[in-house]
Amino acid sequence: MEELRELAKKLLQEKQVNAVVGYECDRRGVRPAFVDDPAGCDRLVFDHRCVQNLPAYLSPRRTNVAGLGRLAVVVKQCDARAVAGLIRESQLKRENLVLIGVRCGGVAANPNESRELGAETLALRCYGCSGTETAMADYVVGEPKTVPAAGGDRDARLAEIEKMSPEERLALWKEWLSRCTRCHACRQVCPMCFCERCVAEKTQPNWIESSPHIQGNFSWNVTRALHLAGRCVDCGECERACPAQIPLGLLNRKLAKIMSARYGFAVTDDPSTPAPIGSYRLDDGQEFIL
Amino acid sequence: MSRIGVFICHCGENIGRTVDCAQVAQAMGELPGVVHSVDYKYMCSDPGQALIKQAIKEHNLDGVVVGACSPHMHEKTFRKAAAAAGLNPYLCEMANIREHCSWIHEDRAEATEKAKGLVRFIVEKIKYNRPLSNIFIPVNRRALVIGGGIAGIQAALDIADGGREVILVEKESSIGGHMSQLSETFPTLDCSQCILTPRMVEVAQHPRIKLLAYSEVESVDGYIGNFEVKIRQKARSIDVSKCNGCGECTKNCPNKKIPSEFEQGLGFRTAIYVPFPQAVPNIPVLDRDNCALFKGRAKGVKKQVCGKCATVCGRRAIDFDQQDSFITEKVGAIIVATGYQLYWIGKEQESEILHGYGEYGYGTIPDVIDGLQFERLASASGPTGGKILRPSDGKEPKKIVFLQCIGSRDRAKGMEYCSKICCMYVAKHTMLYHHKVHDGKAIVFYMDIRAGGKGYDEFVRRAIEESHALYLRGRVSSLTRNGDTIRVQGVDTLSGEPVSIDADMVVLATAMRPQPGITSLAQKLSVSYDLHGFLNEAHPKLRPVETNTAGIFVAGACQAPRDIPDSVAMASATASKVLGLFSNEQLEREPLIARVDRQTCTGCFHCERVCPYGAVERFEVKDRKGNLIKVIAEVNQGVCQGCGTCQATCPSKSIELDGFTDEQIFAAVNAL
Amino acid sequence: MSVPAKEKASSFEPNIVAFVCNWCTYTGADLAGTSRLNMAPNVRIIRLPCTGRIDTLFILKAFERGADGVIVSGCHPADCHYTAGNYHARRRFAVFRELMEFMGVDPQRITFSWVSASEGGKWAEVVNSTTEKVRELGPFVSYPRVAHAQVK
Amino acid sequence: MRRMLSRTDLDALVRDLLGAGTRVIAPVRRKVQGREFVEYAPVQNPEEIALDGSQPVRPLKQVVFPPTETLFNYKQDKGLVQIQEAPTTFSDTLVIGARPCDAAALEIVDRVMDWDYHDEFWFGHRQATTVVAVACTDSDESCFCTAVGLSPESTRGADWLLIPAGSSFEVRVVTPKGEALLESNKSRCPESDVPEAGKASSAVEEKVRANLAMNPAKLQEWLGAHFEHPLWQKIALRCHGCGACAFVCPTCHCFDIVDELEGVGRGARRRNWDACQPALFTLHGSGHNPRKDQSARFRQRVMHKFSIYPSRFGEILCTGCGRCIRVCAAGMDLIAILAEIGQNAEEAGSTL
Repeated sequence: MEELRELAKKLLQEKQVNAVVGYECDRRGVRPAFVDDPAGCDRLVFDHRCVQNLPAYLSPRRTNVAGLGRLAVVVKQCDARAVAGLIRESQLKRENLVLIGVRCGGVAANPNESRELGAETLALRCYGCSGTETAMADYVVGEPKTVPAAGGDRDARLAEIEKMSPEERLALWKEWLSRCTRCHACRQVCPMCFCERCVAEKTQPNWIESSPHIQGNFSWNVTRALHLAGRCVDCGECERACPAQIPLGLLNRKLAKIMSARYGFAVTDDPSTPAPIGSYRLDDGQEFIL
Repeated sequence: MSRIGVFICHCGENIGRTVDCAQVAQAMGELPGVVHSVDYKYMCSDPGQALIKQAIKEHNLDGVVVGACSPHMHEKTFRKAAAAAGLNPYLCEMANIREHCSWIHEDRAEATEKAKGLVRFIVEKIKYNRPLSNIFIPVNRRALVIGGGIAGIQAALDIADGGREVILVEKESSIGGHMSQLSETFPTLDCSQCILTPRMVEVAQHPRIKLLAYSEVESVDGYIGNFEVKIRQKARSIDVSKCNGCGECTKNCPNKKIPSEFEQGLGFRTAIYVPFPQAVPNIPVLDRDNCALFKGRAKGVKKQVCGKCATVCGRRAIDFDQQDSFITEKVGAIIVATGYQLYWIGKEQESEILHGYGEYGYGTIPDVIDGLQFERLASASGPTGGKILRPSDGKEPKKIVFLQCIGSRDRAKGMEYCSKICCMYVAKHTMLYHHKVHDGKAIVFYMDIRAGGKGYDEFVRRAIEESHALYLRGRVSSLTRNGDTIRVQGVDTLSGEPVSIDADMVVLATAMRPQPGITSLAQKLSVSYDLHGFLNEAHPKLRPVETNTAGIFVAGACQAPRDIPDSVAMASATASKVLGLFSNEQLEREPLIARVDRQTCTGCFHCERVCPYGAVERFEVKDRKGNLIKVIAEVNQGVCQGCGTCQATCPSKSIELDGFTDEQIFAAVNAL
Repeated sequence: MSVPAKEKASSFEPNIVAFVCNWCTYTGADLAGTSRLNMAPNVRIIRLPCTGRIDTLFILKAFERGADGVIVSGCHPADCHYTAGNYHARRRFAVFRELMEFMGVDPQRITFSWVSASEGGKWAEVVNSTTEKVRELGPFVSYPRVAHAQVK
Repeated sequence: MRRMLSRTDLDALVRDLLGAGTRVIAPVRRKVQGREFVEYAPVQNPEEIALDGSQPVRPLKQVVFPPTETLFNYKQDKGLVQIQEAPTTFSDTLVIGARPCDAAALEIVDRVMDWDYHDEFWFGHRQATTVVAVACTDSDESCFCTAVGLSPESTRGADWLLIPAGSSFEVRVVTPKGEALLESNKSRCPESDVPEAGKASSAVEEKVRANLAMNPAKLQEWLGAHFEHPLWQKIALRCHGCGACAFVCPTCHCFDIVDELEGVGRGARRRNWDACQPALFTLHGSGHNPRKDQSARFRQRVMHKFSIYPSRFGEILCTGCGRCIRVCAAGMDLIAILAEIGQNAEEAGSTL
C-alpha cells in the first residue's frame, strides 16, 4: 500500500501525470478515487475489495475524467485487458497513459464485502486466475499474492442452462429479461462500450426498440452481447451494475466460450492481438451452413 | 409523405399467367404513400416505359417501383426511363415477381399473395431511397502491365499504340516469357522466335513504353484511376546506362557450367549471362548465387576471388555493389499477365493438394523430359541446334512416347482442370519429331483429344495421318529403366489390352500452373484467386478480363490455362478495356458506396478491419481552431465497391451503404 | 371437435424471409426461375449486395415482425463478389446462431446456405426444405414478439 | 384502542382479494443464479409475501408508473391516421408491504403529475391502487429517510400502515380508501386493548438518524446559489452516467415518449422510463448538449431533488430510501454527498 502511495505521490510531484486513478475507502467499502494532488495519495488503497474496472474511465466518452489531463491508472491484470482493447480500437494511445500494475490476489464479487477473501466471496472472474501483474504496466507494486481456490466450477450455471430444452431456455431468458427496464447501466459501466451513439439509441431506423417490453429487451441484450463478442474483458461490471439483477455475465461468458471453441480466441492484455470479429480464416467452421 | 408510383408488368403471359397483376396493382395502390398503381402487358416495351415517364410527370412521383422481372434484367432500363422523365434514377427500383414468383409457383392465389409481398417490400424500401448522383474519380491515364510474356507484350503495345503510357514490369532479365522458348507454334508451325522477337524489339523501342526488366511489384496502393505502385528493380550488378550489350563479360566468365533456365536445364550458361541471344533488353545479369566473386564474399574471403567480367568491360558497366532500388509509379490501371509454370511432377511437392508422379521417374531418369524441354530440343537455337537428341547419351531417339494429361484432369493426384494446350503441343511435337527424325516413331497416350479451335482438329489429324503418330487411348502406370531404354507400362483402353513399350525417350505433357508467387501478388492487388492460384475474373462470361477490383485486369495464363492465340486475344481485350477507361479524364461510377456519419462515428475502425478493399481511411475532425477532436473513419469513394460489410459490422451503425441503407432494409422487413 | 396436432401443423403456412446476396444467391434464385423450378411460395427475398451486409439486427427484426423462419444465403467461400464479405458473415452468423440457441431460439428457424449463381436447383431445395422444417416447428409464437406485455 | 391484524388474517384478506380478481403486489423473495433479493411483484398466493423487513431492490413506482406504457395505437390509412387511445382506468390493485419510503414517494410525485398537466395514466393507476405500508423493522447504512423529513413508520402515501407487533400487525388507517378496506375486513382487525408498547420502530429510526442529519432549507438555499461550484466536477468524476440511480429511485419520474412501428403504417406511442444521467437525455437535434458532461448531469439530479422540486412543490424529491447508494457500481454515495453539501451550507451560512 505504501509502495502504491509513494509511487502515486512521485508521479504527481514530478508532474509525470496530472491525476492518479485508483481506489479509496468510503463509508461502505471501496470505490474509485481520482487523486490530483500529492497530499491526497494517502487515500489510495488496494485490497480484495478493489473490484471496479478502472480503465472504464479511460473511454473518451468520460469527458470529465479526460479533462483531468494525463492519467496514471491502477490496473489489475484483468483490467489491463480493457486498456489493450481501447488501444486496439483506437480509443486510447498507450503513450498518453501511465499504468500502475498491481499484484492482485483476487477480488471479491462486491466492493463492500466485509468478509475475508475466500472461496465464498471470490469473484467469478478470478476463478483460475494466477493473479500476476500485467505485462503492459509501467510500474508494478505489491507483493506477489495467491488467489484463493475457487468455490466451485465457474461455468456450472452455464452448463445447467445448456442442458435445458430450447423452450425452457427461452422461458428462462424471458423471465430474466422481463425485469430489464432499459436503464442501460450495463452499457454505461462497460469499458468496451464506448460508442458515441449506441445502436440502441438510434431511431432511424429503430432496430432496437427502446421500450422495456420483452421484444426490445431481447434485441438489446442479444445485440449488446454480440457487440462484445471477442471484446468483452470479463470484468463483470455489467452484471454488478444491473439494478434488475439480470445475470448478464452469462451471455458474455457464453460468447467467450464460443469464441474460444470456434476460433481459438481469448481476450488478452496484449493490444496487438487481432479482434476475432473483423478477421477470418478460410477454413472457419461452417457446419451450420447448407 | 411519399408520392410513389407502382407499375406491375404482366410480361406477356410470363407473369400474368400465375399472378393476378391487376389485383397486385390495386393492393399496392392502397398502401400509404402510393399515389399511382397500374398494371400493363409489357412494362419494358416503349409504350410501357412511356407509361412510367408520363406518370412521373403527371403525378409528380418521387419514387417508382416496377414489379416485373429480375433487376439484373431491367433495372438499368427502368432507371434510364425514370431519369428521362426527370426523376433521379436511384429513386426507381424493381420488385422481382417473375423469376422469384410467377415462374416458380403454380397456384394463382398463392403467387398473387407472394407478389404483393415482394412488391410491398420494395414500396416500403423506396420510401427511404435518396436521390444519388454518380461519382467522378480522376484517372491517371497510364497503365502498368505486370509480366512481359506474349500477353504482357501485346497488352503493352496495344495501349501504347492507343496513345497512352505503359510501364511494363518483367521479373526476368528479358521479356519474352515462355513463348521465346518455343520452337514452332501450333497450328501453323510458324517459328515462335520469328513472330515474337519483332514484338519484343517494338516494346523496347516504343516511346510510350517504359520497360522495367528484372523488376518486381513490391506494393500497390490506391484504387482505380489512382494506383500507386512501388516497384523493386533488382540488382543486375550492371549499370544499365553504361552497358552496350557487347557480350565481352559473358564470354570471359570462367563459370560456364550453370544449367540454363532458358534451356530448361538442357544447356549451360555463364554466371554473368544473357538468357538468350535475342533478349530484350540485351543486357546481361549477374547471377550472384553462382558467381565466384560473390561466393567468395559469402564465405568471408577477403581477397576478391574473380572479377574478370569487370576487367574486360570496356565501359566499366559492371557494379558488384549494386543494390536493389525502388521506384514508384502512378498509374490508372493494372494488367496482370504473369503467365504460367509447368507442374513439377517429381516426388517433392510444395502443396498438400499436389502429389506428383513419382512412378514416372521424372528427375531421376534423364530421358524422361517435359514438354518445354522437348521444345528446346526441337528449337534451332536450342542446346542441340535443333537436332532431337537424348539428354542422357546424345543419341537420336527412334521411339518417343508422349504422355498427355500429366497432372491435368486428375482429381486424385494433381489438378482437376484441363491444361488446354497439351493436346495441341503434343501433336505439334510428334510432327516436329517426324520432320527431324523420319524413321522415328511417335506414340501418344491420351485421355481425350481436345482440339477445339480454328484449324486445331485438322492439325491433330495431320499429326496422325501425315506424321504417322500412333495415338493410344489410355494411361501409363509406370516408367522404368530398361537398359538404355525406358519401359512404358500402360493400357490401351480401346482394345482393352495392356501395352508395354520400350521407348528411347518419354515426353510428359505436364499441367499448367500459375507462376509461383501469384498469390502474394494477388494479395497486394486485392484480386481473388482460386484453389490453384489462378486469378479470378469478375465474371466468367461477361467480364472475362476484369477482376473484382476495379481497374485491375487479367490476361493470359495467370487466369487459367491459355494458348498463345487466347492469351493475345485476352491481352488485346484488356488493352481495349484500359483504353476505354482512359478515354475520359474522369471515371464515372455508381454511387452505391458506403458513407460515414461523422457525428456518431467513434473511430473504432472495425470497418477498416473488415473492408476487403482497404477503402476505409482515417479522417481527423478538428475544431475551428484546428485542435484535433477525434479521428474517425472515412470511405475512399474510388476504392469502395459497395459490399456493405462495414455497415453490418459497425456497432453504432455510423457507416451507411447507399442503396441499401439500414432505413431501407428496415422498411422492407417492417413490411413483412 | 379439436383438430389433431399433426393436421394443425400441416395447415399452417410459415412466413419466411430470405436475406440473400445480389451476386450469387439472388442470381441463383433468378436461375431457378428461368429454369421454372417449382418451389414453396412461403419464402420472400430481400436483396442485399453481399452476405457481409446482412446484419443480425435484420433477423431479429424479421422475427419481431412475425417471420416464422429466416434464410440467409450468399456466395460460396472463395466466390464472394467482394472477395471476403461472406467470410465475415460466416463468423458473424456462427456466433449469432449459437447465442440465439443459448437464449432459446431454435436455430432450426434460421437456415444459412451458400447458393451460387449456378445453383438454381439448390436454391429450390433450400426454400423447400426450410419451408418444411419451419412448418413442422409451427408458428413462432414463442418469440418475444407476442410478449409486448409489460415488464414486471 | 388499536386494531390488530394477524398474519393469518392478513393472508386470508389477500386470498379474498385475489379471489375477487384484485391484483396483489407485495415483496417476494427471488433467487436468480445464486443471488437472493426481494422485489415487489404480483403474488398468486399469500405465502409468497415476504414481510420480514428486507428492502425490495426496485421501488414501488412501477405499480402506478410502468416502465413502459402504451398511450395509444395508431394506424395510417392512406392520408388519414386512426388513433386508438389506451384506457386510463385500471383494475384494482392492492399493495401489501410497501416500505414507507416507497409509499411516501407516490404522494410526492402526485404533485408534478397534477401540475401543468393532469396525468390520467398516473392517477388512473393511483386510484385503482390501495397501498398498505409496513413500518420498517430494519435499516442499513444507506437509509436516510429521517434526513428528508420521513421516518420508518411514516404514513405518507399509504392507505394503511401496518406496524409489526410480534406475529401480528397494528393497523393504522390513514385515508378514506383505507377506511373502506377496513370496513370490509373489520372482523379480521379486532380492537385490542393492549397498551402501546411505545414507538415500534424507534431503534430503527435511531439507526437511520445516525446515517445522515441535514437541514433541507439550508441545503436548498446553498444549491440555489452554487450552480457553478468545483464540487460538482469533483463528485461526478467517478459517475458512469448509467442512470441506475434514477431507475431505482421511487421519486424519479422522467419519461421518454417514443413511437414504435409494428408494421407498415401502424404502431404505438409509448412512454418509457428515462433518466437524466445518460448524455442522450438532453441532446438536441442540432448536436448541441446543454448538459455536456457528467458533472452537469449529476448536478441536475441533486438540484432537481433538493432545490428545484422543493422550490416548485414544497417537497423534497427524495424519500431517503438509499437505493441509489446501494445500486451504484461506482460507489456514488448520496449520503456522503449531501453531508458534504450540508457542511458547505453550514459554512456558507456562517459567513452570511
